[in-house]
Amino acid sequence: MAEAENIVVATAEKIFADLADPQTINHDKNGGWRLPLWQALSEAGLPLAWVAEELGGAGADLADGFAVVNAAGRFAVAVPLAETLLAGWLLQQGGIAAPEGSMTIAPARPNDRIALGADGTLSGRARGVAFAKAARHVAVVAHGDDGVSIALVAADQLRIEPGLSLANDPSDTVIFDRMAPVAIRSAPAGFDQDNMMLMGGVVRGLQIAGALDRLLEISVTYAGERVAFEKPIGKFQAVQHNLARLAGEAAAANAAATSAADAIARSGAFDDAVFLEAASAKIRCAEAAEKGAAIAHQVHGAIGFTTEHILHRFSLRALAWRDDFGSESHWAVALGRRIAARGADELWPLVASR
Amino acid sequence: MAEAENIVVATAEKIFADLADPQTINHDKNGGWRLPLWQALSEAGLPLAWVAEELGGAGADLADGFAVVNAAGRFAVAVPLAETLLAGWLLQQGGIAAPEGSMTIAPARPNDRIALGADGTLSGRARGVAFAKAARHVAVVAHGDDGVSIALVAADQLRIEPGLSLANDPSDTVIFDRMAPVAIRSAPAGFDQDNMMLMGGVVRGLQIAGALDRLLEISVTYAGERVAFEKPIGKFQAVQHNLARLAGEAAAANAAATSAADAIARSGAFDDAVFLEAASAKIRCAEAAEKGAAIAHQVHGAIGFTTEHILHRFSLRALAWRDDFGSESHWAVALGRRIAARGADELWPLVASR
Amino acid sequence: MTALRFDPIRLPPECEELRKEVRAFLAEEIAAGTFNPFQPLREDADAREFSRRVGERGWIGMTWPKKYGGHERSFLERYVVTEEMRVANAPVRRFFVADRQSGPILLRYAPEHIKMDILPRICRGELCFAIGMSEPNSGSDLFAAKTRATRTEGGWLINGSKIWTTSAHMADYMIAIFRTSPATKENRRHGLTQFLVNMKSPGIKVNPIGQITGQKEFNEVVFTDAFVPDDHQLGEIDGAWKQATSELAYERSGPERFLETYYVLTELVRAVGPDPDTRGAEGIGRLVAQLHTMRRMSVSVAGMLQAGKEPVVEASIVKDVGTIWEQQLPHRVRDLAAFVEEEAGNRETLENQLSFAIRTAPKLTIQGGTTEVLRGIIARGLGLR
Amino acid sequence: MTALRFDPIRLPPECEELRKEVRAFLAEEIAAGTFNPFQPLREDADAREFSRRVGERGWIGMTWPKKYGGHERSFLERYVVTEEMRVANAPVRRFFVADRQSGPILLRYAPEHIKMDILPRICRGELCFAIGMSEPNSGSDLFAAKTRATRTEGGWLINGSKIWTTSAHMADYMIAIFRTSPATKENRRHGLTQFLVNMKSPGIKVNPIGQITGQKEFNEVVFTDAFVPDDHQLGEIDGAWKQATSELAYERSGPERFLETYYVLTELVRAVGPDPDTRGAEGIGRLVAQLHTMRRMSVSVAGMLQAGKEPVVEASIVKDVGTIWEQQLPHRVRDLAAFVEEEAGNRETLENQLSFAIRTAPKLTIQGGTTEVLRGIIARGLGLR
Repeated sequence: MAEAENIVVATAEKIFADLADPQTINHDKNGGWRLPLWQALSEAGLPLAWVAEELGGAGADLADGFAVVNAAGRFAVAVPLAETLLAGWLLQQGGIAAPEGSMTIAPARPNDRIALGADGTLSGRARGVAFAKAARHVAVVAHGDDGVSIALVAADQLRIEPGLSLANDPSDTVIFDRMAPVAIRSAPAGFDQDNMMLMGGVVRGLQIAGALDRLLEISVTYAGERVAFEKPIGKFQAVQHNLARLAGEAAAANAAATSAADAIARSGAFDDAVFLEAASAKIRCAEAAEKGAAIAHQVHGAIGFTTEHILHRFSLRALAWRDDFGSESHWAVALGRRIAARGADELWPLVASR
Repeated sequence: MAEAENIVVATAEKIFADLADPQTINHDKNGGWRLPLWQALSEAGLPLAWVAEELGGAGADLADGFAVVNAAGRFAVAVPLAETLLAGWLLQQGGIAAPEGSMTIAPARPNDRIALGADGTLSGRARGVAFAKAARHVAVVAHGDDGVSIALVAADQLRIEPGLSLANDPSDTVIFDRMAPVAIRSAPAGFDQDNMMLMGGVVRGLQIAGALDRLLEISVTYAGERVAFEKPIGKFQAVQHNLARLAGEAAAANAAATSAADAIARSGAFDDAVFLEAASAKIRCAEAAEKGAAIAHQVHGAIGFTTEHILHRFSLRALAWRDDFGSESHWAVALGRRIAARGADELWPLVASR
Repeated sequence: MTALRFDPIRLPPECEELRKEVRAFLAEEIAAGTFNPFQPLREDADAREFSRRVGERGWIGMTWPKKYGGHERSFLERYVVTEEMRVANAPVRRFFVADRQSGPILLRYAPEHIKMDILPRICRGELCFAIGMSEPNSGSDLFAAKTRATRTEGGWLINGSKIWTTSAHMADYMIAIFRTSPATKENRRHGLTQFLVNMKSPGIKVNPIGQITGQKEFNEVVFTDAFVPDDHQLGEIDGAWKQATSELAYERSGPERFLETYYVLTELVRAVGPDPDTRGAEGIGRLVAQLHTMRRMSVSVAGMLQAGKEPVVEASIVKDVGTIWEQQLPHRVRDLAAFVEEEAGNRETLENQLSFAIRTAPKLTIQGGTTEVLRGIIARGLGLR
Repeated sequence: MTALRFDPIRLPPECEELRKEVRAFLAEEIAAGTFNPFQPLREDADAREFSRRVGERGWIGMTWPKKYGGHERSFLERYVVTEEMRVANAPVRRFFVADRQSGPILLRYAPEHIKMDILPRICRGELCFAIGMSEPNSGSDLFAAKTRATRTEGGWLINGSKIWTTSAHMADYMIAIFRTSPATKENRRHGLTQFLVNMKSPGIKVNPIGQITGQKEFNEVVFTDAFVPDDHQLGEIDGAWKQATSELAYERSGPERFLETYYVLTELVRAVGPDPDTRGAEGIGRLVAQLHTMRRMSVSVAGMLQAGKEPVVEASIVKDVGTIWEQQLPHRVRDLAAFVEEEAGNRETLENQLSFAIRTAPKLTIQGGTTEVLRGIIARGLGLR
């Protein structure tokens, strides 16, 4: 999705362009850009776009929120916008009103489990939770004797071990030690942690796709400017073919992620067709991140390896986002098992289902 | 190994050059080249090079035989030279005199088993046995209650279902139905079917490596001659880089296969170090075959896809040889298990063991 | 740099109906023994009647005007028919080129009376077309073609040869480019003209070329004073280069461009059974995710065609990614099949398919635009050339 | 076309003895806390004393003449020391460049009194060298260098800057190429001269460059009228291009060119434990087979060096194949580690190593000759250029 689709996305893109210019941010050593960016996003209602108005949000379409996330990937924004959107969406599933301020969601890895005790408290450990230390609240999927619940917890009540992702963004371990949630509700019928992981995976896929679009753009620009052996390196066939491959990876990531987002936006349920879309998006975007980032770096040479250059803002985030809400290996195994269980003759009908 | 090493190899190369020219063979519709080639090889003692003189062979070094096999790969010869050499080597292990004429060995797949019954007869099924229908004898590894035996059987006593490899060479299914061997002896202590598979795998690796050398050579020549867009295609950077990659694969295959052959020739035993060498050779040569054949075909374009051109003689055999004596997946799992069982701290000492 | 867009296209409801019809039709054909869907290697000797039946169903020339026998249906509907035929390994070779490439050229460049004569017969599945582009010394570089068309009374005489001409041995017509003038210094692509050639004319000899798959689709076609009447000239004299580029685009991103070896994936799923190990599950999951993604890209391109766009770069990307994928697929399936049980019921089918698919693989990144040519087109679209 | 040969080299018995000594030495250093072999990311702050101890053992300048402090041992012995140091993640940065690149250049081009002064100190592990090749506008294209050396009384004045200069912040000397004349029309590589630069001279400023790994090995080095005396000129005036090519060859095929991310493979084997599933076993098996093959190729090149050959193409092949491999290794290990038990004792070590290795990966196919440059060299060796 290379152009603004509508007013919501156009607003987001304008805010990013004004307040999240990668070059500016990269040279801002004290992080002074964060607050104005977050304020502008909040004033535009973007972090809570997926929360209904009656629950305190902006009540935007799923499609709009997905497009915002894709745009955020194109700017590689390092504020918890995607996380707050996801948390709002999760609370919305439970009919829980969304609080102000930034949020994140837990767990963020498919095999982590938060338990809901008989006393109504939460226990467990969630690793790799993005921006947990910076968030005011965490939206949680918990498992109790009566099934799955959705809870809202205050971040300052949690034990948080700070960590960093590959891209040096916060990726924390959150420990729930018999802690009482601010609000808790049973999840709707059919909702489980896998759904949340798939939703998160599609969001990360859209971010990766956006970052790849930008990796392509800055690599093509650089190849047109950088001179070696007396001509721009973009005139060398080997560089051209590498960039053509990068274009293919960026295209595949965008097609996979936007298709999955569209499938989720159209379908209420996480049925096999949506599972195929969402799992494929995470798998294919992660594969594209690996191949695409490698090409972008190869084209840039040594300069792309420096912290001074903006390349790493996109390349390392694209790589880091692979790890959240299930790696490509995780989803590949899950998808392969589902395909196998359905049987060979049901493979094509599933692939051709829309 | 690009040059003749010594008199044995020089003899083989001369015979191949005189009687197994790929261009001539490719246009010979009735196979009239087979008999003179085989006769010349036999007169030079090459098929039984690995059989001691007292058992009817030429008593050459293992190293010489390996070099002959490598050269045979460079000519992609479609006569059972490698198979007869292997059969002779196997009989030699059992101290059984080698008969005249062409031979092959069974089984050719790691999971196939030939059973030696209490009555001294052999039963079982071996798939993918190269040249079984054409051979006069088959050397067999059999499993009985008393352990592993080596047997010699007459091919005309066997039920053989003819088949074809990817390269249209005979790759037959051989059925042993309580059949009496011509000769049978207990295998020496420590010898098992895996050793035979490793030996066969190294031989196939050497053949693949030889074929890759030739694929590189004919592709470079073609790229220098074929004109497109007003210059030889070898002047295009994309083609140059593809051929550089093909050179890398050919080099890797040759290094892996000749190193493994040297390791076997130097060491009597199939210990962990030889296992690493032999399994790696089969794995790496098979990987090189896939990548290298694809590049050679890409460089040749449509002409390489025709039966008229000699390219397929090398490309399809390199691909077909992957399947014999254990695929790369088979050996990778076996090698990975062995590495894991030895433990992480023993990995480097093993790799650096020579 | 042009932004690349692959919007998610939802196939409209009429496509789902159509898909059911196509599947039912193919099931009947299979039941009647017209073709074996598990056996991709064959010469399609019996496909003449099959082509007519496909034509009767209205599935050839689907997007063309009704006055020429077409059906004025959408590119998305056509997409569904194409993919179902391909996945079933249906014998489409006799009509596919006419439907996908030759018909659209005639629609655009042929005189009205030719269109009225030929297009309805294509739609009825009666005509087989071949494409005469490559020559022994001009492959990817189309504009090096040397086969001459020289002026004669009422038309042209053709001398020279074409090569790699799929289906020429059974074709009724060929659309070919011939040299009518030398190239100029300013434009080396100048001087070629496109013609419609009746393959039954005297002076045309078709020599089959053996392929490493065992098939004989390819041919060399030799012209010796073969006559082509004036009204068979297509488009501008000496100006075929303007036409040839868009022509290639037609064959660049359909489902046939990533599904050619698809059958081995289905058989692999069958062979591993309902409960694969982690290795098998991961392998299948990744391949399906890649397949699904390409199909969504390809459907998206069909949507662009339907919207009247000319997605040259997007189509090239789909073909580049798609042909690399379908080329590697048999090798990856071979890896994954390494530990399939000896007893798997379809083991022999899978092995035979793999043997054929592995031999097919090399041509997939050569035919209809090599990887190198496609990446050049993409690089141009990126503004690098 | 030159035939490529990679003969199987057997390391002679003295290598095995030496290997034991090196392992024992490294074990002592690890035990003493000099470095942590599981922690590849570090600044090697304490490596000065380590370098001296390596020098004491006789493992720097191993192949050099004894009169310059060398040990006249074989390239194969040097190979063993290098690979053991690399696999242990030993902090070799302080002496490695001097040992592998700068020393050999001085041996060949420096005046006797400079050799007698500097080489023994390198051998004692006292000197750190940097290489001044790249400039802000000349990376792979060395011959575009613009930093000038202009004649002055008794020597030269240097003005301009070098970039990506590893270890410049701690280097005692740099060997650099500077422009002494403009390029000529006939030979654009003409006009550069090689010099030995004392980094403690006035007029040299070193600015660290942050890397995405978190390390600061890279530097920009700015020269402002920095003086280099006449006897520090190395080789022919304006003729550095003849020297620079062979110089690059030195750094092209040692074990350091495929072992830079090796540590993640060891940790993966530890993490999967003694009984991996098929997926894990296959992944490890393939990686080990690839590693073993590269090492055998690389040992073979060491054998060629020992035999006095100049295996430029073979060395480039090893580096091309090797750097691609070490670049992909962390990603493949990440895949294989996806299902490692939460409880694996080394899980955190592995995750930290992967994070560092994945960030290191991009530079591996850039530093010391990009993939594109290497493939160009190989293509030239094949007779294509």
